[in-house]
Amino acid sequence: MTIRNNLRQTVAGVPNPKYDLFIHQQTLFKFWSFIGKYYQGELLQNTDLLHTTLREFTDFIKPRNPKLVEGLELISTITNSELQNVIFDYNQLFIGPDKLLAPPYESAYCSPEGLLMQDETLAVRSFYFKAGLEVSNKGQIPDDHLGLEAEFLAYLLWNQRISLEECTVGDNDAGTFQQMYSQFINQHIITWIFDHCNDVIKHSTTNVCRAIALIMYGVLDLEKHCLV
Amino acid sequence: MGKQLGFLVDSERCIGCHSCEMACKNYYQLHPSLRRRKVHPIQENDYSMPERNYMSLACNHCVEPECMRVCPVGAYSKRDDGIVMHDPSRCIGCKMCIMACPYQVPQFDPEVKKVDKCKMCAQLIDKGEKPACVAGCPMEAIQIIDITSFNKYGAVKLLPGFPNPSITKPSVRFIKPTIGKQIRRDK
Amino acid sequence: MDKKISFNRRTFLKGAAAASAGLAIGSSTSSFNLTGLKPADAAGDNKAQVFRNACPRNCYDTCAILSHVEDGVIKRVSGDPGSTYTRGILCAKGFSYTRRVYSPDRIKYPMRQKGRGSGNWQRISWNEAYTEIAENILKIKKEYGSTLPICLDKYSGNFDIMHYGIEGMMSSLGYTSRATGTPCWPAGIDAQTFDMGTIISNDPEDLVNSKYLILWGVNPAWTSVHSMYFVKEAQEKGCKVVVIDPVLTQTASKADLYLQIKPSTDGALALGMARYILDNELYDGNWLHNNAKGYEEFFGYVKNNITLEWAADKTGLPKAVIEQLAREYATTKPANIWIGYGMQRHTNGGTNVRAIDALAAITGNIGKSGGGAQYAHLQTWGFNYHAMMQNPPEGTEGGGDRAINMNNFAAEVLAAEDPPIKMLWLACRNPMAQDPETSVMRKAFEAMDFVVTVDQFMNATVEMSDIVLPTTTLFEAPGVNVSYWHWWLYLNEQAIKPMHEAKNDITIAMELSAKLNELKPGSCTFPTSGDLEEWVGKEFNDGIYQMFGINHWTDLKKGPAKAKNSQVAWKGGKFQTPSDKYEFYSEEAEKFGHHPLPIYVEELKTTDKYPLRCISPHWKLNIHSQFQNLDWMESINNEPRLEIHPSVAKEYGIKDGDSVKMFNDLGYIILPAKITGTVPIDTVVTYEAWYKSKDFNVNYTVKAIPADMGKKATGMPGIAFHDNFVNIEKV
Amino acid sequence: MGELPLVLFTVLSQMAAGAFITLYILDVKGKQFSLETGKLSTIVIFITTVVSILLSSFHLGHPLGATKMFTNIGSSWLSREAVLFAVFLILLVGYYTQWKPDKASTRTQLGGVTAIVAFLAITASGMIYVLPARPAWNNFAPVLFFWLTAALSGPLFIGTLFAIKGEKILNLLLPTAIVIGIGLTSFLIYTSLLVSSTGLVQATGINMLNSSLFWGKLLLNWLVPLIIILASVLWKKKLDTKLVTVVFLMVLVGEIIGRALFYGSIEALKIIGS
Repeated sequence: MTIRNNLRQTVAGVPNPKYDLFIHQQTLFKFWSFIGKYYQGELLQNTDLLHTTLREFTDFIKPRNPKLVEGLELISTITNSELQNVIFDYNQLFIGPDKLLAPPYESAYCSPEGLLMQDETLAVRSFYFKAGLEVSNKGQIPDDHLGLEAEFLAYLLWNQRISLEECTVGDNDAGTFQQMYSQFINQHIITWIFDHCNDVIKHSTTNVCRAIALIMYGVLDLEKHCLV
Repeated sequence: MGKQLGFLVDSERCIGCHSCEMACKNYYQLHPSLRRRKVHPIQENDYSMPERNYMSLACNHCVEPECMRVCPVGAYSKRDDGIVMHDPSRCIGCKMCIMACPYQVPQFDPEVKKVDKCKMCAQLIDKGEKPACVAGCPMEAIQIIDITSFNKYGAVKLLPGFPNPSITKPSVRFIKPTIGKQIRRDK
Repeated sequence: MDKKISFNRRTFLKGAAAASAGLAIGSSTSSFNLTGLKPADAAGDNKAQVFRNACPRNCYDTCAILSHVEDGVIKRVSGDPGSTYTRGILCAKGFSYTRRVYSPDRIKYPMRQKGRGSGNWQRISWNEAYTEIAENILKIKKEYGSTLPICLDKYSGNFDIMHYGIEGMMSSLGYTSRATGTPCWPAGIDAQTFDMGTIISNDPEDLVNSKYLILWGVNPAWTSVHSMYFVKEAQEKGCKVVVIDPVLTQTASKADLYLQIKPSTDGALALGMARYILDNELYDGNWLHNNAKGYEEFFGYVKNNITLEWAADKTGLPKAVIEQLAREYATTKPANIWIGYGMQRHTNGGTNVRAIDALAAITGNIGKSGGGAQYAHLQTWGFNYHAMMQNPPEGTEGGGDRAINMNNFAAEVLAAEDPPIKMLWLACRNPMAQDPETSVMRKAFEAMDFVVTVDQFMNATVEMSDIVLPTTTLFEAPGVNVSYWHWWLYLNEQAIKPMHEAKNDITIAMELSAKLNELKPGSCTFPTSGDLEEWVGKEFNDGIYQMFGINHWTDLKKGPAKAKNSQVAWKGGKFQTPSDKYEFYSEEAEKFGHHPLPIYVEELKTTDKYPLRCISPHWKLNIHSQFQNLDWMESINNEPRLEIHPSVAKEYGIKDGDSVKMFNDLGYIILPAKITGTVPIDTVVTYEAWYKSKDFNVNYTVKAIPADMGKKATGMPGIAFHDNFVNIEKV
Repeated sequence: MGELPLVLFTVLSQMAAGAFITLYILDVKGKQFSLETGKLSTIVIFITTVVSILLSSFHLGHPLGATKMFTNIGSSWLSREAVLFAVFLILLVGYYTQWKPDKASTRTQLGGVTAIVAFLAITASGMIYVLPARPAWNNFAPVLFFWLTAALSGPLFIGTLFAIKGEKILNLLLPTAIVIGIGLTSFLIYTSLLVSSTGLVQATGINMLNSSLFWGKLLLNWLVPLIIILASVLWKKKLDTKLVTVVFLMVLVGEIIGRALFYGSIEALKIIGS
């Protein structure tokens, strides 16, 4: 596919600022799509795919903070046996049937009672609604499940990209999606994601889940500073 | 002195079932560590015979609330009906009230880093309804009374284990548990 | 802003590589592929609704609940004022329901465990689960030519009528093995069945009409708080309340008179009282003449075999006290006895209940408002059991289901032969925590080829399963409930969608049936589809409509209904015994190997090796293994204690809070001591309960000794839970 | 140790207030020291107070709301304390500007007012803990002990400062000895009164005696400094820079230990159930 003019790396020999933004949101898009699929359990069926996707991370994520360094290094150490056991690790952390070691729900961390389907969940629900979306089985899967929140972010970035390709940065569409994206990160993701990642890092028994948690921590630590 | 609402706790009717406490938690969906009402067992040796007796206590909405006196930010206030209110928007979590209350009523909410306490469901009282704990007691052992006009025979100001009421003049009255006849094999 | 972003964003981006990576994800012309999310249809409905629910727990009170729902989420629950029994009030357990529905600990998805007890759990789809289960069923059928190797253990975790669909599912497979009987109360049921033909109790709201009330081995203050209200009301109206119990229970603390009887000697007290009533001619000759059979023989037995001195010696109660009790009981009218389930959990529990019934009969208290001998009733349970009644598949051979004694379950599962038991299906049940002889139970589970458990929380039983299926709470599926104590009928509406992937038992049955028929057509007769609410409707019949004075089951959506004019048991004096009379002398009893008369059967006594009796009654913050695991309960109490009498404690050098080991031949538990004068000198007390993440289980020490009765009415004798003899030591 | 912010706040703020009063008295008594040193002392006192207040804010759930604390001076001693320390800081700024040759008289006037405010601030701090719910505190003791902290650590603080600045060595032997004497006796009397009492008061006393902090305070706060002072008197030595610094630091640590004991051993009223 051809990159449209306004997304060329340089325009008339001059570095194009929009290009950076474009590339960057591609990186994030890839990241959030991955997290979404991972937390919705899709990638676990095919551990090879999981492994290759993880390895790709090292191609496009720069180890710019300790967590990222550690995470990216871990990826290279992942063994086959770990890939075989990742499912059990993953289940103990996010699925059950026992008490979850790292519940993937915002309200489990943010609601005073650590319960599901609390105010946080409904806040997320109305946020989705603003973007014209809702949870496929609403009322059954808590809206603030990380798999869904990540999918939502990926969705926003996707649409931002389209508007980026079609017109100039700062144009309203891209702007709104960008705004929604940062709002959602600020109002929801960073309110709990670091605690969550720490739980994973603490309890996970494979480098797979730990690495992903470390990278998520690292990426968001940087996002936190980027976003206004 | 005008109106002063308070709790009448009937320890003869109370069976220590904790429904009052749970009704409160259910109504406000409270953090597990916050117990606006607590059912306190009375020590066995406080009465002639070992028995299972309780006093169910929440905020005593004292006539002279220490919490209100010591609070540096004026988060506490007393309504005309004597209910001691606490305004979280003013509270800065200095824990002064926790230090000053003789009944451990104010609790520090680890989530919001402020103090939390029973407000006698003032919003329900204003609607003429019963507080959650009163409505939730299967034995009807808790009532709201106006202690200025209340004088029931047998009602007392304290039970064994309850701190000296002279300090804050708590607006709580108790019905003493009666100790029935026991035919025991250890006597 | 853009500039700032693009600048900052340089921070963790590898330009060139990223470019390729960024572009590697396909053309923007292809649209974003939503999975967990979808385009929102209408505006999210956030209107507040109130639904009617019915607590389905195994409890006297069976409360009418209102659930307050907003945005499809339960915000809180409250009591339904429509019921004059629960009076719009719940209990500590009922008020905690939101913690259960929205607990992050809930089992959310069907899961398979690689290695029973290994903790290696794998999430699977419902389809995978059904396939694996169906294949196992079919394999067993093929191998043994029958489905008898499949055993169902389901009981009281949920008494909603719809949940009998679980039995229905089993019936629709063919003939299977069934955990039969009931652990809690069979001895008493048989006793009253021999005496009166069945169990019927007065409306508990009628307690207020009593002038004299004996609470015999029952602790409503903990197990029936709503009845306790009526007890207190009666007391305030001048009724004398007497509690007879080895333990000074919460109820005893509220009584006018408490008698600390020696455990398991209740019959001796009753017969002693009968002797006094007889000697002083305080009995109701007319009533006996018109309504009773064999009272002469009974009187003869009492005259020749019973003395007050003997009764005093047996029960540990002074003669004078027994005389006074007998006089007061016989001369105050109406006088009421509430016979608890606790006192019949002994090897002589049944005959003891018969002896107490006899007291009520000779004083002519039976059939009277404010009188009677209350145990329980099943009069309001006349549903169609449509979900339960399923036919075996065409050409199923064999003589019907095989009964496995629920009260000796583990041993009988292991002993079962041709065919042996290979597969367990557990629902509404947690035998690894609640059944006696835990160690044997573990062996039984280990001996299985395949174990399926349907539950809401991880517990000892789920740990020992191959597949666990998440099931709904009362708020997540429709149903209908009645009580074995009060006379109300409650509809249970679905208030919210099932959380996560939880499914109702009937849905599970339907979908499993579909899978079975897909793999082997005709292998399961259970309907493969149907609307759950319609299924609720199918449980009703004219009998129910008449009894409750409703025209259609949907009337219950407006509020609960109470049975008409059935508030006083045996009013007409017509009993359901062979002789239509009250039978002091029961040939039926004889048929089942008991003495025809309510004679005294010797109680089990402590031994030198195990000098203490351990009584393990219900705890106020749980029902068996439910509720105590919720955080709100934990904040009140999260520590089981062993209650020890001060002088016993001194003898063993145990101080309050000391860690104590309670043991016998079966096993041991270690827990902190609570020194209290509420327990007798020859008995220790700890409450049966399942504490999440605590290795406490009193059943490690409880042997499955059968109680004397239960076979006739429930198919199996009960368990003598309270004939558990132990020793203790400080650790 | 949950109360650490309070421990440090109370000790440091009282030391600062005590130091100011000392500085003021020296100034009024016309003791010879340079304007520079006066200036510096004022700054140090100011900084110490500010630091102590910052430390105290760690005790708050919402430190940013601290300014609200001025709003209930009608009944709350904590509120009064906050106001008084705020005023103290403001006055200090003013006082600082008065260290000029021609400002001696205004300085003494302003200093007088400031000294009174400082004294009241310490008193308010003490009054906070006079609580019926804490019987062992519900008397004159908190105020007395807070005064003594100021009276002991304040002068030593200034003394050390002066010594370091190379001013003429102040003779702190007698005043220090006297304050230690009062402190030691009153503390021992207080403790024995508690122990010989009943209930929660007695329990508090027993907690104190069972705490190692009790002996730590006794030694560092009083006994060792006293010995050093007596020794210096015997050998007719003045408290030179080294010695005064040592004594000062010792006393400071002793005060901190003592305050930890104060918070750590108190028994509060509560509902007694089994």
